[in-house]
Amino acid sequence: MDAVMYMIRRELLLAFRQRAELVNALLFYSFIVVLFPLAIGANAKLIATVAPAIIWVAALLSVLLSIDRTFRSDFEDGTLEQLILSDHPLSLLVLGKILAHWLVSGVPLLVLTPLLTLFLGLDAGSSKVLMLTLLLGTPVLSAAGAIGVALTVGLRRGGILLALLVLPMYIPVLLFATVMVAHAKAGAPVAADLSMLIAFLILAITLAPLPTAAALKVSVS
Amino acid sequence: MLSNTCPSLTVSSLAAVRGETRLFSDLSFVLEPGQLLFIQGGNGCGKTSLLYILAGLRLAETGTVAWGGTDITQLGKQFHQQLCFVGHQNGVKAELTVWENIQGFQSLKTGKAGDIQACIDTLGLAGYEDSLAYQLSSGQQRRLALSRLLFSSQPLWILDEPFTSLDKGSVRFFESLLVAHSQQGGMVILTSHQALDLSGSEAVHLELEKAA
Amino acid sequence: MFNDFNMGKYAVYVWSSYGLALIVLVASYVIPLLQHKKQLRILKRQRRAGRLEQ
Amino acid sequence: MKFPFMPFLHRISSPPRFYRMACRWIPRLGWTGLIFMLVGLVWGLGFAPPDYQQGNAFRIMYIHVPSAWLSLFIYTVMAVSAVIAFVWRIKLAEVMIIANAPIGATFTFLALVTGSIWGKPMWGTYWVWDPRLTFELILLFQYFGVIALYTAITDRRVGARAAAILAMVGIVTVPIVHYSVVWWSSLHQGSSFKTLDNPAIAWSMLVPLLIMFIGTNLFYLAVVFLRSRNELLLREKQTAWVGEILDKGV
Repeated sequence: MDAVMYMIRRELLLAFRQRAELVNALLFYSFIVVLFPLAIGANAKLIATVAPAIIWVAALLSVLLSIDRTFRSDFEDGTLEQLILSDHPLSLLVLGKILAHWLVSGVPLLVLTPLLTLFLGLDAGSSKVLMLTLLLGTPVLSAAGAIGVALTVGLRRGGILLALLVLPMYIPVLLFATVMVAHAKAGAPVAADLSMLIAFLILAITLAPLPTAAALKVSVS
Repeated sequence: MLSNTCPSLTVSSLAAVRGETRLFSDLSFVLEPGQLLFIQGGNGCGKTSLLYILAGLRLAETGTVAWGGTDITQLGKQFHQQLCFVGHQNGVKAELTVWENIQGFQSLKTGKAGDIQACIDTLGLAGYEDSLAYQLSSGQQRRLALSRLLFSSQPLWILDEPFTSLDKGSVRFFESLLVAHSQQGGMVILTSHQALDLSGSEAVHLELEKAA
Repeated sequence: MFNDFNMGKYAVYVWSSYGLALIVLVASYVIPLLQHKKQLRILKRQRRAGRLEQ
Repeated sequence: MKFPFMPFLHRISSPPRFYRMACRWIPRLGWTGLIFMLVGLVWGLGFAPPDYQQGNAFRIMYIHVPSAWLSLFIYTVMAVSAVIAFVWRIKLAEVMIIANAPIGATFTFLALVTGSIWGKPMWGTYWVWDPRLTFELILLFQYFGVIALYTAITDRRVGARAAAILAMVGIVTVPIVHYSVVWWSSLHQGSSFKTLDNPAIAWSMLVPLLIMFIGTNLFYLAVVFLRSRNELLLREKQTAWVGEILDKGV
């Protein structure tokens, strides 16, 4: 547990020192959200209908953008070798990094979202459900993204490859989250979707650190 | 003093391949406690690869590295707990202060309980405690990376070009640190382009030939 | 019960599926086969030039 | 880790032995596969009775169902090779990951395309965002991911290890695709034959399908041998056995 706490503390400190990056990620997120209404035009009803989808796609892309940095800087300055050779299991350190990434990029995103749903004209009920799906879903995005980053961190131009590897893993989360919002709006039961999202969350947090750790070892070699 | 007694490191018929080139093959040697292995060779002859394999960071094409008779790939974490590694890169976080960096080193590896302030003074970094690491000169950053050795209770040290960009005084200080470590029954493996004064330790030289 | 391969109103769908499958499957067999021939040729040349160490 | 079958695994996976075996089996598998496929097709397209609901459109099944089955089967083979490659570092297993990925992608592509051509007359649309179709599409992307990751890494052994991890992680998609028609209410029809005692479709339609199954599987094996032979040759080009083959032939 010490290892996890150490990583979280370190990552939070680093994020605080580079808060400009954090703001950039949030700006990126809001920009994508804003682009959709601009592209769709003045059709408030349509925008409100697709609002959950817009928010989710934007969240997905901004997580993809920010997760790359988390391991890449460690790889470039040689910290990754030290993490692998440390006394603690690498998968626990990785878990710490994933949780820290969520705290640093997922939580601010959650805080910003209610404001953005207002812009998109999403009704309050759907907005609440959407927030719930983001709360459950964004840690999954961080965890699954970590696997992809760990695989591509040694490559000089890993960015596009990262998207190719990670986006398929994101699709199920996206599907269940948006379906849940739609079900809630239609008054249909959401228990099945909700339990699916919770299952994803538990699986991602417990299992994703293992392949991530293995992939980091491969990438360092 | 070392917390663990140090077994021997046995390397048998090791071969490494990088991409399509064969770096070295059929490399065998035994390193006993108290010995210091000084690896030399030109650029691209596989020094760093060898260190990575010895540290268990990279897999050898063929051959084994055994620590106390057991293959290090099977020992895994148990082996890494016996190892202090300083690579070509410093492993120093640029956005953390000197103090925070050293704290970080100590969190990752258990070692001798040590006073961070004393360590910073020894490194000649007094006054820089709260400077961010990227504000330091490259020699100072290297010293910061090598501060891992000051706390190390691990018997095996593997160092890749430890003395790059260090001034004469610092080189002498770390040379004596390596000699002292080997005299206490520890084991040191290092590469360097410079000639080093390692008198007082049992130094073994290994010259890697550039593959044809 | 021979039906003359007459697919009736579905002819377009059925035959386009099989036409596509034929092209794709032939390609997936022939491409690696040609690659193998080419590789052997290149490797033989390299070997004659002594560029493949033993 | 040591298991009783390890000596067997090592013996079968000796590169020169495998290479020679591949050279012998490629034409045999290729030709028998072709014959089975021809028989299955002529039977299925020319002699099987039309479906009472779907008319002649159901005949797309004879390529669609084997492709879909192979898309899952090949991924499983790839993931099993990945486990073997990762745990025991057997070269041939690494080669198998890379040899399986393109042919797996090919059959996944065929399953998707023939499926959507079939969908047009049956459902009135080429594509629906139905769970089975969506996850089959994800499977295609996963194959692409494995190929792309392997080609992006210059060192073949490191690349194979990375691809192995990705292939292992992606195996979750296989059961999802397989059970998607059971778990979700779906437009996609259920399995064509669940048990041989009680097939969902008539025997006269089923027999040509079985023949096509055998044919496409033999064809798949031939292609895997072709591809692994190429990869092996490139990886081992500096060894004595490749030199021998270059000088004297197989």
